[in-house]
Amino acid sequence: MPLRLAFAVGFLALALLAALQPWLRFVLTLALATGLAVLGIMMLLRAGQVSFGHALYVAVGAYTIAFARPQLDDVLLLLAAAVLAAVVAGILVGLFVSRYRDIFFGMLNLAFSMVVYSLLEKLYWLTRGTDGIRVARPRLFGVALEGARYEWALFALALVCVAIAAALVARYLRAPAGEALSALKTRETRLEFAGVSARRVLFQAYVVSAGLAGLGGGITALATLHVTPLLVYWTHSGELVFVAILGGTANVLGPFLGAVVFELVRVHAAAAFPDAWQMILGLVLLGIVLLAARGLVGLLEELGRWWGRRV
Amino acid sequence: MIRTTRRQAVAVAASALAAPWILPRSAIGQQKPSEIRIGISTFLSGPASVFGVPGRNAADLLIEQMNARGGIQGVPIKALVIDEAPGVNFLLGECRRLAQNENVDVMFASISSASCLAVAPLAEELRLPNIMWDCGTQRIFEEGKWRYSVRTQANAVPEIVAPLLYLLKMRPDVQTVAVVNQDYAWGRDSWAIWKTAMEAIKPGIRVLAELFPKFGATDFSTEITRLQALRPDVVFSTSWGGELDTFLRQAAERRLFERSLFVLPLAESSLERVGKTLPEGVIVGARGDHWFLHPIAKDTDRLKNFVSEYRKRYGQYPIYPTYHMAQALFALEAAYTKAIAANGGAWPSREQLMDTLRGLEFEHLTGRMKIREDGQGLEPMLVGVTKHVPEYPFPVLDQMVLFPPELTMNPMGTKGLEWVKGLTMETVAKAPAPIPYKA
Amino acid sequence: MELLLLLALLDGLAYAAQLFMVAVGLTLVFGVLKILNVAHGSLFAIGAYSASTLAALAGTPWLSLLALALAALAVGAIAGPSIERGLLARIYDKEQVLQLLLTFALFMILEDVQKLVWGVQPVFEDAPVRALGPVVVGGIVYTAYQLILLPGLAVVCLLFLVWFLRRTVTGRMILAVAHDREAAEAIGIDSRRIYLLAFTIGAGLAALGGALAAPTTSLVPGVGVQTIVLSFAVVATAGLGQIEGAAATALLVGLGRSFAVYFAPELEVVVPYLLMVIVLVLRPSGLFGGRELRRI
Amino acid sequence: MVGETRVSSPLLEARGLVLAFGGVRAADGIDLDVNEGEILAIIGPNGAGKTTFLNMVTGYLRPQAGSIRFRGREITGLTPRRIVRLGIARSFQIPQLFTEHTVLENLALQLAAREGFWAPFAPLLSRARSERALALLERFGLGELASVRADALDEGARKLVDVAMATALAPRLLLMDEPTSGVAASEKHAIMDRLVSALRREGVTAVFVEHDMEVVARHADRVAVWSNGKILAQGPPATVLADPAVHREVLGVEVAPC
Repeated sequence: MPLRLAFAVGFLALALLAALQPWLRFVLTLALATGLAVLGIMMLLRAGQVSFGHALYVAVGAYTIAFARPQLDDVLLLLAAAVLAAVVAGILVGLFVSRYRDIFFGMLNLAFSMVVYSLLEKLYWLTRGTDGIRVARPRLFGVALEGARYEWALFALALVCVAIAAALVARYLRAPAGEALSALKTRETRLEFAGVSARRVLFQAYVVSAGLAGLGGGITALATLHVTPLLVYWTHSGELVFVAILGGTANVLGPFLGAVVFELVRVHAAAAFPDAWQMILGLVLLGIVLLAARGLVGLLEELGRWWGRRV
Repeated sequence: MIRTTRRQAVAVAASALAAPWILPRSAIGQQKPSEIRIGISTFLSGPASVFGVPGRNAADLLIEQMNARGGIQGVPIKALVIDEAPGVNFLLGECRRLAQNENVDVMFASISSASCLAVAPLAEELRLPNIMWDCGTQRIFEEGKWRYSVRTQANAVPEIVAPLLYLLKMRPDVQTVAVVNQDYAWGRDSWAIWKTAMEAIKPGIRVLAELFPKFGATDFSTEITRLQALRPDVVFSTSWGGELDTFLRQAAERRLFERSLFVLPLAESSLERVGKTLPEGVIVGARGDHWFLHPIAKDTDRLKNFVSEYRKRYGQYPIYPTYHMAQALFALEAAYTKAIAANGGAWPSREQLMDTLRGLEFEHLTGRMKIREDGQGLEPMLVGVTKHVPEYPFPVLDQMVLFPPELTMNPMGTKGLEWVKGLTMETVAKAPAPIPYKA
Repeated sequence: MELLLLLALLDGLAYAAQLFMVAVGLTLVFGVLKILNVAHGSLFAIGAYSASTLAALAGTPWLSLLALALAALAVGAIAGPSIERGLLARIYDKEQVLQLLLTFALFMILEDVQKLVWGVQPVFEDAPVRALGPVVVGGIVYTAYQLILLPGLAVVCLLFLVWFLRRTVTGRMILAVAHDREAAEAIGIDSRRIYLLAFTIGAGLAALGGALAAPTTSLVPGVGVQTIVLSFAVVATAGLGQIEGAAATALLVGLGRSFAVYFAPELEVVVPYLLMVIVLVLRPSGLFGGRELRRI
Repeated sequence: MVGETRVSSPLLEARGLVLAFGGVRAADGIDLDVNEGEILAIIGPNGAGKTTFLNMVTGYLRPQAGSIRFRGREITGLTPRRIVRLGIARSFQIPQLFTEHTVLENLALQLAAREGFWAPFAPLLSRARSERALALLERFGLGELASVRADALDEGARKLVDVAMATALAPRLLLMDEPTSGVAASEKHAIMDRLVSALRREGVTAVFVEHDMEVVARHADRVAVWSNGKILAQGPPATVLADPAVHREVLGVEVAPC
């Protein structure tokens, strides 16, 4: 199975990178967390729907950890709480937005995320506003880890989460309800005429995507140990869509490939051009859209084909 | 071929996996470095870059001047600047990069309070000396003990208490007040300090409106209409940057200044831009003991030279973030100098550097200040009232009062918001005499 | 109390006028090209910055008013065709998501371009506001610029667009393409030219919105970002490509916001989004949007 | 009560259906019965309201007046999803295929819609489902196209896949909107022969809109002629097609040599 091989090679490469460059451990952990959120975005993109507000669930996951931390002192329990909260939020919002398509879907998601953003800023007594909330470093399996050990543990945990999530989502996408996502994009009416609720198809994927984003947000909060409302600002949602397109929606490798490349480009652009890193990212996105619309995964496939022809 | 690569890879991976348990470079020994590398986090994009970029400019200028003098103790300085605008996640990654990849010796973080709150624990973890050069929240040293962080300027408590004392000294008859603050942590925090202190000193002042337009608002017409209808004696606003400029311009166009007295603790940074649109008689703060016409330091070569060089290069008068950057740099220089002297000429370890910074007294562009044992900087607060003079195309400050830290800053171990409840009219009476503007 | 209501109404109108000027171009572009142009906010910002620069050069306050219009025209005429021909035209056959992302990329690039050209210090040029002076209503001082000129121009703009789209041949061609591109092409309309035209008008309106807002506000990095999100909400609430809908929605949002400031300040920020959700619950295709049935 | 259980009761009863779009009356009092087991052809000029009738029966359009009963049950105003579950499937005049899927997947999705659709981790193309989908395709002579993406098909093949998808839902009543338009004339009859014999074998009632009078004459048990939103005539093909009024209305417009 070439996809499994690609994941294995990718994991090895990431571990090596994290080992050689200690600072990348953190950056790559965040990239994997972003990848999880983007995996959810990618499911919705298959249905032709762009959520311009999915950072909402990243923030729900992250803030759940910040709020639950005083009561819970275990990484896994906290992550479970983050996913649960995001799923609940996803169900509530999803019941509403799954009725809508295209711009309405995108903008309603944006609206919900912006409302949450302003609430996080406004409910100052609860959330500390833009200052954000500190998260005390939790234990893992009852063990208190310090510094680099904690970073390694979290990095490994992120890899495990990615492996499980990617495997499950890959299977889901091959199941009828997963295949129906792109059917919803191409001929929603036909689905209805087959007796399938297109709304339920989208809703189900939406809740899964919210859960994935919550997991990503949870890992992010555990890595940064500080959460701020900026997590849910709309440009962050835009970034998630950006990464989804960058990686490509052809298979579940795309979101993670996209997220890692995005973070690395951003870090290096910021180091080289602190005044214009945003422009560099914009140019990368422009190039992808104009020249490689199927994203990095598409590029890889073409490269493979080219190689096959040469050999 | 393939076999060697794999073996190499395994070897690299194995050694790398072991790496975290090897002690960091700095703990091994302190040789005099070839350069002092400073990581600076500041806003290079977004609305807060109105402070971030002048801060960075000041760093460029001052480091160049310091290096021309031979750097700190003969070691040249190199700054690596990062943008804190994308948020905490990104910033923490960048700080790790600076610490672990660029091997910076000191971190200067940051402008936003969120950034400072997030970086402080990381500095502990990385054992990275961190000088908070501009962020204002008082919570940092009240709620945490940080071995590796100090702050080389005051904080929100004196920055708000001083203008309040100034107001009550100048206008003890104030009856009503309204607030227009940006809707984010600083806007809320600063109002909480003001309100609590005001109720303690002079109970009975009525708050007519608490307006918190959203952060980044571009229009305050509605708020201004409200204020015109309510006619408060005092309008208090800790807004800054483009939003403060807009608010002031719109207020001027709509003659709000004729009805209410404005108290603007951050307006020093807007004076040159808004120009004489801002009328006389507005109370303005400078977020510390600095201004380009500082009543005591204005004729010193150090300040005059800085102001003229800064203007020559960047076309503007320096505003408070440039002084804050200068304070951080001068503190670092003073700390290295003192630590090396105490060390018998040997280069100090990171911990020695931090120990020296605590309790350090140092000279900066406009005066002398001290860092307290908890890491909090103590500096006087300059507050004045605007006056139009022919020498400048924008208002200058008149009747300047330099509030000493003893009067406006809560003592170590107390919480600012609690401490201000103990302020009284006597505190107001203790304010030093105003110094009039002199050309 | 009546006075308070009147004041809230006036403030709401003035705000709605500004909002409409920004949202209407976005609506037009979306209606015709079916692209939600994220870079619309950047065009707004560039229009505003250019207008400030030009108005500062104008010398007299009255000339500076003219400078605003000129700046908008220039930005629209240059940016519109170059973006449409240079970028958008290359991906009309691709998925909508990609078109959206293309404009997002453009937005990121233009954000930094603004910073490189105009720097980070706030830019403020209020000569046009001062030229018109104040108006006093019920003892409250307003600026004529915001209370009269802006709403007036918004109404003129609305009427002009409605006339242009409904009564002129070109306008009807635009509407035809907006309604059904294939059918329009079948009757001989060159949709590529219509796209170019509509995008240029949209870009011009964005720049005009910026230029007219410029004298009332400080321009800082990120000013476009603030504007664009609100415009998104207006476009979606109004219904797809509905010019009158954009006007009505802008009015709703403007009044909603100012009443919030008067009577429930904490709600101010969420008002546009609450309105959007309420409208879309009641009318799933937006305030003025008709339900589209696909031919099967 | 007794009446409803009678064997001779029509499977589908439409009564007084009215629907107008902006002045055009696409349905102007349609009364039509479709009996269990019969195959009914609908003919008429373009714009006569044939597709509108199918759209109303399947719930895509809601009639402004009138009622539709299926197996004695009122179905007017139900959604397409509910109606298809009651046993009415349809094909489309403009093929409605999932263009990012292969032909086999298109069929498999229809099959899955009847059972096992929400099993989250069982693949769409399970062996059993693939075999059934392939068997259905073979019936339409489409076996070779199974792994072709739907957007790469030619018009005729698209049309047939569309019809195959409708039959995959195993309906009691199958509505087909011009099932063989676009299919090469040489294949038309062969395909209709196979399709109709399968329908008869399985006892499926069918209604199809058709322009080709030969096809109608050969396969329909009964013909209904549409004109301006009304039914002009109905009855056995031989009688109806011989009617001069029908000839003028339908053949005169449609088939006359230019």
